[in-house]
Amino acid sequence: MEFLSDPIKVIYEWLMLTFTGWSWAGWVSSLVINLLAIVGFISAIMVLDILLVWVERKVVARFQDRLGPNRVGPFGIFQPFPDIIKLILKEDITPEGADRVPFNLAPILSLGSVLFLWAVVPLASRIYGVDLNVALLYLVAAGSIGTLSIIMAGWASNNKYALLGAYRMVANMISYEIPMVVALLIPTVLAGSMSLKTITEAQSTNGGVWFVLVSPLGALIFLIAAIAELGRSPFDLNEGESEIVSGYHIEYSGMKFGLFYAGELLHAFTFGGFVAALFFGGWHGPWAEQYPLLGAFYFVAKAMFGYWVIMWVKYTVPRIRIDHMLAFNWKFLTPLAFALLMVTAVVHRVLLDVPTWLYVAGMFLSNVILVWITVEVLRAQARREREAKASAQLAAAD
Amino acid sequence: MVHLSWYIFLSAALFSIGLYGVLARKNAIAILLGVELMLNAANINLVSFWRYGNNALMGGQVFSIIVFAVAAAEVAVGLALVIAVYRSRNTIVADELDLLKW
Amino acid sequence: MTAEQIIFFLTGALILVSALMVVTTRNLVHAALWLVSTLFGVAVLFASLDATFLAVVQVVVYIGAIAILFIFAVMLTRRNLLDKVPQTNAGWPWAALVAISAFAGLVFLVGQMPNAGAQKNVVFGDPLMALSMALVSPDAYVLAFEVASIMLLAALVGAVYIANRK
Amino acid sequence: MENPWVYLGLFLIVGLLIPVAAIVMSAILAPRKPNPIKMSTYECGMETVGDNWIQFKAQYYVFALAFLIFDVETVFLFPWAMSLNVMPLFVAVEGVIFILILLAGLYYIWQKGMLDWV
Repeated sequence: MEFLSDPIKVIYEWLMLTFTGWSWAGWVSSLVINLLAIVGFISAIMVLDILLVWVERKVVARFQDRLGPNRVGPFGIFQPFPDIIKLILKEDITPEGADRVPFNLAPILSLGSVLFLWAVVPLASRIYGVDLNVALLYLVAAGSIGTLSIIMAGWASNNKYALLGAYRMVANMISYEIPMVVALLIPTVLAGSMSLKTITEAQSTNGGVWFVLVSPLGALIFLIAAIAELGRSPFDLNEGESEIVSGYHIEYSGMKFGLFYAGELLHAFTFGGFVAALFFGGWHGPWAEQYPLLGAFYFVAKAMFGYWVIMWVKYTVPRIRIDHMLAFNWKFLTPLAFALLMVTAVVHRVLLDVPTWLYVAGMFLSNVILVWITVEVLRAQARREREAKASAQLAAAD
Repeated sequence: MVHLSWYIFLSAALFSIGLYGVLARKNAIAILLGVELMLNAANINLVSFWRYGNNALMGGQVFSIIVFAVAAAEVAVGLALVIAVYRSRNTIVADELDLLKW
Repeated sequence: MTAEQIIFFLTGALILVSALMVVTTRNLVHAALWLVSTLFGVAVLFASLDATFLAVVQVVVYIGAIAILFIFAVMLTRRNLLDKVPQTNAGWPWAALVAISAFAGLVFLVGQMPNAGAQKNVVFGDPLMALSMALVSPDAYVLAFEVASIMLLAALVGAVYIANRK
Repeated sequence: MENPWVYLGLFLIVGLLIPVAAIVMSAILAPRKPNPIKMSTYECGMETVGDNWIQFKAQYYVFALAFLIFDVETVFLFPWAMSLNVMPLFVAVEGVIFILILLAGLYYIWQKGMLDWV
């Protein structure tokens, strides 16, 4: 069963034989095979993205006690396809005074920046795009192209609301990028590498455990920062419908709006995948080593679970105000993330040579102690504020 | 093969374009854009010398990382100065900021 | 021509054309976007020089942070610099002359360089790990590492102080 | 493939071409009947007033500034984090000092009240 243990290699060798049989040069066949693999992979992601529209609509319907799409196909699963046909056939309106090149480039970069992320994701033990040794920084880099696309969209639309929405979104994204990057540093410390493949492998081989046990606080910080980075509720004030209509993509219609929408959904799923790969063992599961396709299934299932948690938060929590959002990031999440990084680095270095169970217990305990200290500090702060308010009231009563 | 001198020529051209931007532009922000181009030209040089020399010595790359930090500090302080000037004088055209000129 | 040379020429053309647009375009937001394109070209160049870390850092720092800061600054000060008026000062021919002579001088100097035709060496070991160890090792660049943090602190405090002064 | 960057470059190109293809397909298939009202900027149905220049809040700039500095800091921290396993404990302490120096900057702008949205 060669195919089940290493499908990519089997397909690669078969295509290589076919192409060299047509007397193509070795590097040409290799290039063409890689190109085919990339096109196939990205098409698969786009099909998944289309299905995510259905998942999202069905899940939000359940959260809101509705049925959701249920007309086209069984359980309405083919609903996204009419949606896409409608988007393609819609007239595309470019507003007067728009800056045409950035206006058209913005949705392309927006979806592109999300697709780029998938180049480095290890889907299974032997199914991955590329094992980049700076993969984690590459994720941040692709995200920064997304930030740029948002400010381009807001500026090029020649619309006050779009610009205002873009400012808010960019302020949101750049603020929460700091705790997110610091949360990315924690798996780097634990695995001693920036490659996603090595990080995933460090969570199973040589008695490794899922990093969520070693650093639960890191996983939580990453999840919060990821939700903020997505601009999803409770951090969706960039599109606050009642005040600034719909944010930076207000002037976009037809397929260009569709690209922003597809990018947002896929981004949420991708972050679910990163939570899975960084903290929940990636593709690891029973028999995943021998059967890579099973590993890919585990990975998608874990990513879907992460995506579901993000949706759960989105449809449960109300929107917060911009000052609360920025204060929460700069006065709470960023200092906490840095404190966690310092504690993790020192404890990890000290416990490097002890048995695994002691290492995990020590790391977990350090996280618990950090949470306890944080809670105590917050309680002391709240008590101070309460007393100040009470004394002010007393003074006013006198 | 790509020779070392090709990279150096490219970086020299980039440096000269940046120099032109610094000297010819009116707007203070545009001048800072020119400075960024010049810093990048320096970085290309550092990295290509690292690659073509003894690449077991990491000096070239460490230097470029320090250049990144310097560029960030320069942009942060430079743009803050531009904004402060804009607030007090309501212009950022470098030719009009001649308070010290006799 | 080898594939390496083709990539070099395409990237070089991208860098130089975008850099020219940075210094000549009248619209400052466009200038900042052209700067992004230049810096992306430089990142590709770093990747072709096997400086993987620097290639990614180039995108993270320049495109993700510095370009955004530039665009914010342009928007903050846009009121009385209309995009239609010329953006060059009166002495621009002199500036062009200085730039061209600087380029000529640099080309002359590079022509004198003894190892101008050097070829790439084989990459020794794992450059990323070597870089990390060099940056924090007490025998190498740890002083630069710590001084960089003090410089960033000074920049943060100074810039925020200047920008917020009433 | 021996060089991951070649694969990555191909991936970037294909990743951009697919959204471009979607837009081109839409441009071919979609109708195109522009008129002045349709093309005008959308402002909740009101007549559009002025251009898109709005008063830019300087506070956004302060956050962008803080982001820039901390972003560059994390660039220094990634090599540090990678080398922890092979370097002595002293190196971990170095990084802690590095972080503490920059947290002092965060504390400064916090105390100056520049993190408060006014």
